[in-house]
Amino acid sequence: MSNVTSENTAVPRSPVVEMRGISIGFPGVKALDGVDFRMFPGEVHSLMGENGAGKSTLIKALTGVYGIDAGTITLSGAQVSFSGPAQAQAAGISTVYQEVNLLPNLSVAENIMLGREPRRFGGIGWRAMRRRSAELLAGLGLDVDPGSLLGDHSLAVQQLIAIARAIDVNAKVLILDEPTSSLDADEVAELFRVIRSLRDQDVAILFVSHFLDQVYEICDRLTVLRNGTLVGEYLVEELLRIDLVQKMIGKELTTLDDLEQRAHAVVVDESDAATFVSASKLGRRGAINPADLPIAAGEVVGLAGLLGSGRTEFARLLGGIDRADTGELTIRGETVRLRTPRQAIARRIAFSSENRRDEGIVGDLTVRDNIVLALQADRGWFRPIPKKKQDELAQSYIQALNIRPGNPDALVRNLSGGNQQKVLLARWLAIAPRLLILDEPTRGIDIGAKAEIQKLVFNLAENGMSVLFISAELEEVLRLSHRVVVLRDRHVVADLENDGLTVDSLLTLIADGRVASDDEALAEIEPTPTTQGGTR
Amino acid sequence: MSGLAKVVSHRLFWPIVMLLVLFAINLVAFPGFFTITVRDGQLFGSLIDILRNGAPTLIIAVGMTLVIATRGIDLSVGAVAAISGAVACSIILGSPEPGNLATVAVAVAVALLISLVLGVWNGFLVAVLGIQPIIATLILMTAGRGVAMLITEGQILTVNSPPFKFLGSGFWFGVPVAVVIAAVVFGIAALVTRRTALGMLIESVGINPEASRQAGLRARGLLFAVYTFCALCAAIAGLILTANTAAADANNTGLFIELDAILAVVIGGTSLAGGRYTLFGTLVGALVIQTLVTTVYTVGIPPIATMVFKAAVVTIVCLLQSPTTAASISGFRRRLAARAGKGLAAS
Amino acid sequence: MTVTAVLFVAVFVVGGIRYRGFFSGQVFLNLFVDNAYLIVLAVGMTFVILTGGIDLSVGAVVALSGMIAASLLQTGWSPAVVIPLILVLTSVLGLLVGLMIHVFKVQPFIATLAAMFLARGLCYVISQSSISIVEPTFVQLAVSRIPLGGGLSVTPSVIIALAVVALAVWVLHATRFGRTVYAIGGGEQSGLLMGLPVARTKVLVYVISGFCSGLAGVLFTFYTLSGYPLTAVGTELDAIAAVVIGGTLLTGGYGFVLGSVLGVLVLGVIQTIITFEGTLSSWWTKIFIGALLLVFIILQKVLTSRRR
Amino acid sequence: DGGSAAEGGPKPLDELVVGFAQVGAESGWRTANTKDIQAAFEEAGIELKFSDAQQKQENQIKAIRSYIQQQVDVIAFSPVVETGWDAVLNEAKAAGIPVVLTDRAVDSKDESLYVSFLGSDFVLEGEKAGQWVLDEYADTTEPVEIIQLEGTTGAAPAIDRAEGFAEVIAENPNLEVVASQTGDFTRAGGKQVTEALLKSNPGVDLIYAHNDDMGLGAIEAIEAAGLVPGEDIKIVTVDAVKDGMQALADGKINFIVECSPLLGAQLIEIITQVNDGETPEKRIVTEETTFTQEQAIEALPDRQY
Ligand SMILES: Nc1ncnc2c1ncn2[C@@H]1O[C@H](COP(=O)(O)OP(=O)(O)OP(=O)(O)O)[C@@H](O)[C@H]1O
Ligand SMILES: Nc1ncnc2c1ncn2[C@@H]1O[C@H](COP(=O)(O)OP(=O)(O)OP(=O)(O)O)[C@@H](O)[C@H]1O
Ligand SMILES: [Mg+2]
Ligand SMILES: [Mg+2]
Repeated sequence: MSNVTSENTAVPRSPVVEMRGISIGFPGVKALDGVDFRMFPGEVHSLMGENGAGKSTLIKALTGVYGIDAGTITLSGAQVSFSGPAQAQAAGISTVYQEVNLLPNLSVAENIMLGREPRRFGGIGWRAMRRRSAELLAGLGLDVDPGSLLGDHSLAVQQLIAIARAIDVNAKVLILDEPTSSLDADEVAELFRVIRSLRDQDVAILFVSHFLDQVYEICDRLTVLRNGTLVGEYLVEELLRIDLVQKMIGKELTTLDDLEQRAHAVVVDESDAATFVSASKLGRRGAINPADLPIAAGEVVGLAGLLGSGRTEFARLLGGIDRADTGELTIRGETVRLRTPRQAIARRIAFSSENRRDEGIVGDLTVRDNIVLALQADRGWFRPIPKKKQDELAQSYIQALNIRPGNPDALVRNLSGGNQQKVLLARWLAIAPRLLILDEPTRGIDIGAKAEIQKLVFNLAENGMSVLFISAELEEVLRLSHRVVVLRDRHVVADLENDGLTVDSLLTLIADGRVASDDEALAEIEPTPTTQGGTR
Repeated sequence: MSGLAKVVSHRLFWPIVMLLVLFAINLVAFPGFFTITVRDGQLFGSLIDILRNGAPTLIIAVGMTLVIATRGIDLSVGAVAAISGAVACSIILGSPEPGNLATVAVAVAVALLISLVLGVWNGFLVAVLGIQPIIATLILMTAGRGVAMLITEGQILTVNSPPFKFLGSGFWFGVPVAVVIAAVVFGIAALVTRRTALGMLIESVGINPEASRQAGLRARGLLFAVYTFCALCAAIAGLILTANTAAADANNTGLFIELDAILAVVIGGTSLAGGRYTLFGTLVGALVIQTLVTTVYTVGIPPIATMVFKAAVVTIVCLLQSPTTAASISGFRRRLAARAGKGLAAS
Repeated sequence: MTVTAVLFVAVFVVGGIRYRGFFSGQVFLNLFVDNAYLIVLAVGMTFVILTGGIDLSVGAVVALSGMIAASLLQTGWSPAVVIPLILVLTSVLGLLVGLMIHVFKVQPFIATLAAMFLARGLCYVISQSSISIVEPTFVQLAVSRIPLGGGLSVTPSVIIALAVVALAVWVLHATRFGRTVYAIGGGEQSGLLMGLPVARTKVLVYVISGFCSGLAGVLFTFYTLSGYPLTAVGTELDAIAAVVIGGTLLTGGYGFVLGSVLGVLVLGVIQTIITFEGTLSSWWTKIFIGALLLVFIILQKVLTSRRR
Repeated sequence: DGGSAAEGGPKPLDELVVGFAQVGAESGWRTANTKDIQAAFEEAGIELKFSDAQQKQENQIKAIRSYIQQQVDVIAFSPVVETGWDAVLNEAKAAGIPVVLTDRAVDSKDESLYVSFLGSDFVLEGEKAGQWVLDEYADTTEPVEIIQLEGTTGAAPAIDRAEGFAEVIAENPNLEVVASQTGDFTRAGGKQVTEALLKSNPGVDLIYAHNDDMGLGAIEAIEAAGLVPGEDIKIVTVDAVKDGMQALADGKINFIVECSPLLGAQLIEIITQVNDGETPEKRIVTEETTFTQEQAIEALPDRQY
């Protein structure tokens, strides 16, 4: 293609993967249209594009999950056509797909090793298998019992396990589709260390992420897709971020700067903001230690903490997903017991799960149905939302959140990951919540949409909605929150006004639980090489 | 996609084709198959028989569709049908005036009420105790038939009550009453689930229970509702079956009808894995099954080959319906088109 | 599963207290003797259910293999040919079912229902009436007893069934194939994306179930020494119930073969209690079976949830 | 105690324990059979251990094994199926417990495995039905179209009743079975099959049903088709249950071959004989007759089942 730059500057070797003129159509959507794509050994390559641009589809085309309508794929010079991931794997392409695709009913070790388990007496060598997977996990800085059930772990841990599985294969090509979407800075750093060492062993690595910082830190080269078509292939060092963003969305992006200015401007006036909801000594055995948390109307509270620190667990108590076994919850001064999400919703508390596939979307229903679901459930069985109203709701959120394809009758299952997340968000916004609990709401969402969502949260908060915001991306937490609550080891260790807080001071807090000044923070810990996900 | 391709790729295309093929086979074996005459102001003919005899299966299949949409299954429908028939007949027999309309009304009402209790029982086991539906309803399937036999003491209770018999073999404006009842049940189910939010909520629970719970759905209530409705359908079917022969046969009423009902649902395109359902598909499925049975009789397939014939028909429908077949057909068509295109280009 | 075991023991003890002659080693062993075929069926069914499928054809296939055995032995074939032939034929039937399910995406319930019709129909085609087996080897296997000392004994069928169980435990626990079975139950799509041999495994599971049904059919003919087209009607439900009582989830992915064996024993002990009771009318028998099943499942449910 | 009554000399009747393994409760006929047997034991003061096999041979085998274990004095049972009893009957023999068969036979070569078989002869029933048809149409020169409603495919009564009937009517080439279909011994089955067959065979003259229930179903179908059962289409059935007899008395059925479920008295007789050390006859055919309309009207008032 003509707009591929730097053709002659680099590329000393021949590509290991080469896809030419790839087209894939789904009923009603042309997901890929004549896309060219290539990867070289020993490089980290990124695939960039907005939600629904076709990144995951291209990956699935390469690994044989989808058959291609047109085009050719060559691997190490030989033309291939895989009938499924098993074949691709055998040919040396190891993949972590966007949604975590592991088996919750099996142990962590099996999830890592299944398919290549060590043998013993003609059967599986369980001990060797556990040992090997423990090593792999340790290599990613993760300390979990390989014998434990996968389903017992949080999504972030599962994501790491999926990565561990992929890097254990002696692959020529390693594909990671948004592997870091729920990882913390530390985990990302570990992952990058592994990626670099693989790259040095001449593995070609495809790294898809919406975090530009990460892309700029780890990648050598990137390919940009827009609306299923190829925009171009670039060397990362030669492409300014601002240009990249422009190539991805096809126009200038201004909203983010906008937001930056307003971020701290909105400060809740303590005097008139009544505490909307307040948890006192709220806890659940084995999940989260009793903790206090008041949230004022119109306030955005961020939850910060490491992987497994208990943010999700705490949020679930507030959202009525799990029942608290100690403490109490007051909503506008009235003590309530939330036994089911339904009761929470009746009080206008919405909880948006981090695990959108298993706990969020209803895949075989349409976009419209998914958006009105919670609202309808709240109204009851026999007061259907009129069709016209449903369409209006769906249409307005499709527009507000830029959900694509914008067809309310599309099955949510067929949407790209980021767009599914937006649908989920729309569902909760539709019930006009007083308290919106967002657990990793920007997971897998592209920068444009992320800015939109952040803006939306702001506007809603201004109108009196409280928000509890959880994100692995500390900058995002800082940008949005009026207050930040820090969790560590399932304890609330700090509750701070967001007033001069920085990522580094937060990191210190998260790491050792002390409120440190900025200077101390800088002195005590090396600023992590990966600053999470900044979008500036 | 061209219009024709769209029709062919519709889920119900092949079941309907199969229905037509069965009709054609019947027509060959018995030329009067399509003839519908009016005799004493009543419609009379093979097609009417198919509708009438298929009514109980259809009614149960409607309830079953909703249960299946929630990812459940109800094996107890046959037993519930037997109980309702037994209850109604024993009430009518026990009354001094079996032919009285009021007596029959009471009997029918009591039978339906009891079925509601049975449905709630199933719902309780599934929704509250969390027992897997197949086992939860297996309990009632086994014990329920015992209960029905307890009521009839193992005898066939023959009732002589014209109003009751009317339910099974009467006519209403020329149309068999059983067909009218089935149409009403079908219509109500379709209206209630599609005109209210019920249908969507049921599907949601069937597709992703946890997500539905978090979205604030009352999954328990829904499960209670569908199992109760299914039991009610079973009871209505049981009354029709019983009234058809004017005798309650606790052993045989509704025996294996759960299989027919499930088969109808699945042929109609509703997945046993729960989720999206289509009542119209169920209607087609039920018709296919009943036509199959009637075909066996009219065509004179020997009893020993009946089962093999059934297996063949079910297999053929399923294979034709399969997405794999659809894909290879469209692939074939595309190749044909490509060849034609090349031909054109060459010339 | 431990809960099931504890409950089973409890029921057995209660039976022992209530009925004369119940609490004996032979009554316990007879649970195996009488249910050897069901154990084998339950093993095959466990494989299928673990993948999230179901096999309704097993009862009819038991009848079919009985019919094949009886009719071929009648015409003078040697058991050494007949038994392998049956196992091959039923495995092939399983293979066809598996292909229908995997390649043509037919729902297992329907594919196996069709297989059930077919097998039952073939029974009638072979013969409408029952056929006796007088072939000496078969008779020998049917009547011989393996003494265990203390006046206790089991039949060769029990040994075969237990061997099948042991093999199945090993396959499910310690082989790649076995773990893939669990994987499919845990999430077929995930398994596929993880590059596991989903297709092969899924088809093979039905072959195994077909094989087990064939073997169970052979054991059943040892038990009844005849082939009868109407035999084993509804046995598929017994097998499914046994598997589920044993703690396997019908949605797949979780369960144990040994649990299924316990499930069979539970059904057997319910049956035994009913025979020992000896005063139940036909309908009370049904109600009683249902009630015992219910009590069992509820207790199991309550006990398991408390432990969590 | 234990051991068999025959060896230890006659026991008082109230010390006798008899195990009875019933087929199931699959039909009204069967229930009547069970009731009659239970009542007979009650009257004779003999303890009865009853079990219902739910139509499964394996359950019956289990029950018999259990009776052997419980050391009953006599075992009686109605086998679900003819074949496959040698093993368990040998066990009973080894334990010295005499076995009586009721209703259905076993096909054991070794006749010493049971002391007596009490029950109807299904082939004979078919022959009786065929004989009536033969006589009824003795002078007809036109072809007579017959529909046969078969019992459950594979069940012994269905096979035998078809066989006996076919054998007899073969004598007259005018008699032709134009359609034969299973109605599963039920009224609903009988009705549905008849309904369909009447349409494809409008010229049918006679229906032969393997039991009363299917015949009663056929009557419904015939009436629904606007014909008169018993006149336009003649009906012959087997069983003679009360409802059937009523229909016969009303002229809707033309002839019924009795197949009596009332085996209780005769069974007690056999058991007493065994207990007294006598040898009952190997084959005792149930006392049964046939009914025409007049006989039915006469017999109806004291028909109990
Ligand atoms: N199975 C499918 N059926 C129909 N449409 C599909 C299917 N899979 C993907 N699509 C459509 O293809 C387009 C590309 O989706 P894809 O998942 O590749 O996007 P993506 O670039 O990975 O986005 P994201 O950043 O949100 O993950 C989307 O419009 C999506 O709706
Ligand atoms: N590093 C870890 N080691 C072991 N278990 C972990 C780890 N991280 C998370 N978990 C699991 O996660 C659960 C608690 O995490 P929770 O989901 O509340 O955390 P979180 O703060 O939301 O973090 P995240 O969602 O990023 O994992 C625990 O039950 C634990 O089993
Ligand atoms: Mg994607
Ligand atoms: Mg979390």
